[in-house]
Amino acid sequence: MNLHEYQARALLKSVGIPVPDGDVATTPDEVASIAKRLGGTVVVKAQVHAGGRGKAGGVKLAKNADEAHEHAEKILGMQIKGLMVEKVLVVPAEEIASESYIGVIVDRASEKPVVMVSPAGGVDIEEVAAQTPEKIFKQVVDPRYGLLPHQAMELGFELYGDVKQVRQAGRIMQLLVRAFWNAGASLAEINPLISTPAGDIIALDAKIVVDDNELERRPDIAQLRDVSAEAASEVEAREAGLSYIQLDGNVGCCVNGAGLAMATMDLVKYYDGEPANFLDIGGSSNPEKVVTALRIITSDSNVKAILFNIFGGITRCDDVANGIVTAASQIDITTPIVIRLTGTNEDEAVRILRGAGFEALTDMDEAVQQAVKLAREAA
Amino acid sequence: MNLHEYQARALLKSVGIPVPDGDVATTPDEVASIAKRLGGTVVVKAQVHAGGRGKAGGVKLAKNADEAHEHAEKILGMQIKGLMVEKVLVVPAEEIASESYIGVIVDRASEKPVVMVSPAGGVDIEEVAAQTPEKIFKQVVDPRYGLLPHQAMELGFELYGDVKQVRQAGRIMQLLVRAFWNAGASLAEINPLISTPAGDIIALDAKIVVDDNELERRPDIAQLRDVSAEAASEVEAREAGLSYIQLDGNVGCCVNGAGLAMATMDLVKYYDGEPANFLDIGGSSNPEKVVTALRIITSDSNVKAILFNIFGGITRCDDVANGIVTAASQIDITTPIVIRLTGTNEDEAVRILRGAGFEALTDMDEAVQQAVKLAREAA
Amino acid sequence: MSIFIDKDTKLVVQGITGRDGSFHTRHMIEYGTQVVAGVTPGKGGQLFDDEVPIFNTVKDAVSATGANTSVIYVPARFAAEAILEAADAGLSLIVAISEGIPVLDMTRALPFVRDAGARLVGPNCPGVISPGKSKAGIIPGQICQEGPIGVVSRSGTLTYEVIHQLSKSGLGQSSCIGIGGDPIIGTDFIDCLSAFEADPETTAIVLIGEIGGTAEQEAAEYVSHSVTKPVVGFIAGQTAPPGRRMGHAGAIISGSSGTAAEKMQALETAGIGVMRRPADVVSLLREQL
Amino acid sequence: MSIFIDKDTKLVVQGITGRDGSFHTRHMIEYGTQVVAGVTPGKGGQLFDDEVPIFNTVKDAVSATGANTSVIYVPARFAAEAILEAADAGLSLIVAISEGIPVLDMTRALPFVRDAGARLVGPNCPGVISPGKSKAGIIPGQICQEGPIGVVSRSGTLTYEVIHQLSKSGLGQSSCIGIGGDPIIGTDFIDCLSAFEADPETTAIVLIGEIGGTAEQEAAEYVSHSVTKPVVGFIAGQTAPPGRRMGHAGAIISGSSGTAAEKMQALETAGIGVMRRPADVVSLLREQL
Repeated sequence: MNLHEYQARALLKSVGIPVPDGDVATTPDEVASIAKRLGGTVVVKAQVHAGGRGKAGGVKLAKNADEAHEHAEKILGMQIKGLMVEKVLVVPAEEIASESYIGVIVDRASEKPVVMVSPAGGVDIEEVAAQTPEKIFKQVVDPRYGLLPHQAMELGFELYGDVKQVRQAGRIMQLLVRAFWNAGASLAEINPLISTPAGDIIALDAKIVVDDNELERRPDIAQLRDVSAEAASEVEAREAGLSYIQLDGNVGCCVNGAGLAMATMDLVKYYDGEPANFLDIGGSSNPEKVVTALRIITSDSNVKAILFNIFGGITRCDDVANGIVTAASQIDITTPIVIRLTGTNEDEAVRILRGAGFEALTDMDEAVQQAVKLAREAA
Repeated sequence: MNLHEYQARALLKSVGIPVPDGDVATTPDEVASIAKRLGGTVVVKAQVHAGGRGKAGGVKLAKNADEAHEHAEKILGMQIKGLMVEKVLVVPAEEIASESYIGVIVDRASEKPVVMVSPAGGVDIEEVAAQTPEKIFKQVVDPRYGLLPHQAMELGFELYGDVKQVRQAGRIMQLLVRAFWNAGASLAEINPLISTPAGDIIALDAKIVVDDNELERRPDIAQLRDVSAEAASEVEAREAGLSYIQLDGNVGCCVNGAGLAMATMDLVKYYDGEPANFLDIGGSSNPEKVVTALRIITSDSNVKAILFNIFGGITRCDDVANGIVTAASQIDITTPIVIRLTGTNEDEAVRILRGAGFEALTDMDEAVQQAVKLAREAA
Repeated sequence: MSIFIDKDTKLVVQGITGRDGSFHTRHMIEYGTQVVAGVTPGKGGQLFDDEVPIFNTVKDAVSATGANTSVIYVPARFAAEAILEAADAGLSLIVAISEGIPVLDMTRALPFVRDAGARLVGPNCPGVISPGKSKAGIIPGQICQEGPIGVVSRSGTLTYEVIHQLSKSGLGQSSCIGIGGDPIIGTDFIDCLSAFEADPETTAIVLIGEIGGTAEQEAAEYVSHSVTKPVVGFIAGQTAPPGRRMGHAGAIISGSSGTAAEKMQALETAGIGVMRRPADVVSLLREQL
Repeated sequence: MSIFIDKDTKLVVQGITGRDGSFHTRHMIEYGTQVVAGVTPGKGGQLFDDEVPIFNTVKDAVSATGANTSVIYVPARFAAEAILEAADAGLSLIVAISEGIPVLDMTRALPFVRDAGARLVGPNCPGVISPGKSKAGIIPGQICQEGPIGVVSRSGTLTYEVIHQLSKSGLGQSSCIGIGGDPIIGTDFIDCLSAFEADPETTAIVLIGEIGGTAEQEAAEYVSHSVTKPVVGFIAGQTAPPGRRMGHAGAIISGSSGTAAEKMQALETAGIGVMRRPADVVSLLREQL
């Protein structure tokens, strides 16, 4: 789950990382009143889950409250990479002496969190890593010890020459690791971390991505979710315990298991079709889930054929068959459905489906080919 | 540093361990008012750093406030093992279904904290360990993980049969480890940990010993020190940075280094003398410390001879010599002084001492023998 | 022969009385697995299905039954602790089926497991099956068949699909290992490749990967210099969009890294036969054998 | 020969610009020790006494100078972290002089040091000297003399007293190790006994213990089956009262355990010559040599 900048900076602030004053707003009037309180030049920043906000016109300097109001009128409601801006963050414009990058990510190779820093801050860190990898410095964090003071200092000396700034930056890195841990994050970064002409070190922009598996035990973080930033169908799917991602194709897929779901999409493509979605109904055999899945798939008007691909293991084929039959009785499904089922209780499933007028296949390739053909015909 | 029971139970309570209601008091009237508030039968418990309070008459049951007042009159001001009772803890008398022991100590062998539990609670655990070691169960705590839930459960099953009580006890063990860590303790124990007829698990008595090295960074714990429970001379020594322990003999010892100080005491005994104290002036060469040391030693009226044993390393012999000369000019010292110095700046030290009329020896055995002889003659 | 588990595997089931635990325990027993103990705190002394003794702690189970392997079905929020308990009790193999364990829990649990000298398979995996011998996990026994093919996979049902294709064509399996779909797992492709390479019964290996991370690239590199047996591979997620988690916590393309294309390229470079679709497994293997 | 340090020891001093650090660095250099680097964050690039380069971090010091040993003089509240930094930088020997480190800090630091494969001597110790070769710590060089006696001790000035007695009588030392007076230390008697036993230059060993704990009893047990060279021993604290910390954090009789009497008994049982007073060291050694 991605957090907005204003949410991430609140988490950083809560552990003691210095961030600029400022506040979030949803109307131009609120923006003007925050700008007035702050005084001087401010920055109005669109709060959306997308990179390149600046280039898209979502980040503007304003010399006074009136200018801030004007900018807010334009930014609030604009679309950035298909996402509507509903909130802006208003902060004082800081004078910048230098820009660095600090971040914490979960690293698969070391099986631990890794702190990454670079004196080349303020730009996309992936580009820095690709172009000038020698400007990136890393420290694996043993979660049993946290980021140790000397490790933070070692990284700090890669960013600053002055030992006071090294200590400040090192302290901020330790706090960032704490914020990362508190949030159950898979990524926490400050970019840029700036030094001011007066020598202070401040977090100017922040990004935090939370591990979805953490949300159950962290209600305070879970409630930060901004459902308005997500497709409605994906929200509905998540709430029903389904894993669903909408794509651009016309073959709706309903599969048990994430790997098989991806392989099914790939096979649609292999047979020159276009998958309309990723959808994993998971391991359980709840017919209700199948009903919800069908409702979500059929609400996508691009979908011209629906493909079920079920390999029964824990999932019982007869449960899925019952779900399909129930859904068909509840929803007016005009799209053709191709069903492939094999494994646990396969025979019973075929009986149920045939009873309701559905055909059932057992071969995956055959089913995919048929669904692609039906979608092409309907298009 | 030992904490009083009422202080230890406050620390346990602060981490969430269930302790009986109750409060500490310094006068019989306060005791009566606490007893009144609690209602029913209460226990009045002397707060002193000594075991065997019960046998000494320092723990009494009272059926009502009046009886509590009576008991308090007797207990407050009484002496237990040479220590004056200045405070009492008043708690409700609990009904006890079973008594266990749980404790955390730093274990030298595993180099880690160890949790020890026993279903044989309410009695001296050292005796249990000596008589029925099979009734003691241990778990080494990796400080990088803390006491893990399953480890606490394993210990809990050694104490209780009911899984709810096992979970309660396990939770209390984990909290006790937390309290141990919060206090910077070398020992934290609950004895007895009781179960009530209703099935609840409660900490009825608590003991915490804090590592003196932790006090600098834990002012909240350091301020719990009860100087009234210590000899005044030991308090003065500690505040001057000296390590001093008063004994019963007549040869006052002033030594640099703890090992050498013990060896000096042992040598006094070897030559049939009796050391009056352990005193380590430490590694620094501050003459002021020597003055304070001499003041403390001479204030012990048992001391009939004073023995300096200085092996100069970091400690400079001339600094010690200057300290002795300064002290002699400030304090009226009638006790004979034997001085042994060797090592760093020994020659200069001998010159300073001779100039002030002191003799200086270089051999430890010779010096000890002389001091023992002088003490015997003066006695 | 087989890898990780065989006829001598003595299994303890953590969470044996739970919904998933009891269901799969019955299947494992039915398959012929030696399930010697179950663990549910507070139910120590009872019997599961009148035959498997239940203990309060894994430690008790191990000392009473000599169990050497654990399989974990407890809910995600207790699963990391269950792994620690199994490692602490001295088990040499721990198979964690539970899905949804926070990755930070695993960063803390794994060093403990490694210090204890145990092997963890998973979490978020279907487990291990050595057809005809033993099963620790949830891979359906009826789709498997004894034989010479080693299967290792990051996936669940996709693996069943591949096993199904193999068995249908008479290509039985020595062992099938689901290593799990999370970013941080106890046993990786290389561990399994190395074990299959050393297993005399295994004559060829099927590797099933997916988008996210670089495990398949490292496996390919390893195969190129350390595996003499034929290997064929599949990568799921060729049509997956970047930046979206495809069900599995570990299946996500970050920026330009972790794509199916780069992984398939790496497999090819290492001389691994690349399946374009699951059904290709049989023809590709037949070519190489 | 000698143990732990010798002519090839390349020393980095942590806290070189502090009061104690600078004082003892001069003495170590004067003694002929190769002090190749010092560390004080923020003073990187400067020189100590116009000769020893100062670095911001131990890591920098190691990579620039090839230091293999560290000696730590930083204040107690920073000392455990200094130990971790030294271990993290890959030093093989770390000598921690600092006194007053909380014991719980050490319970956390020691597993880190051991995982890094480093040896820690101390803390709260006078360090190590190999007379005529090198010195890492604060043992006065002028009281030592090259020779065949290995000395290991929990104490500071008491050790000097014993060394002084030895040197006065012409019994030089191969190495003298102060293992420290804290309850939890990195290197114990047994580590040193085993190293002295393996050191061809050492012909006899002096062991100086004190009240508290059971390290001397374990050492005695070890000597009885694994040390062939003559050992003589001393225990300080025969007159110490129970329950009181005698200066050293580790020197405390708890209940009836850790007394001098039981330790002296253990030494005797193991065939170790027990000194009644420090001056006995010479005659006892002469008897055994």
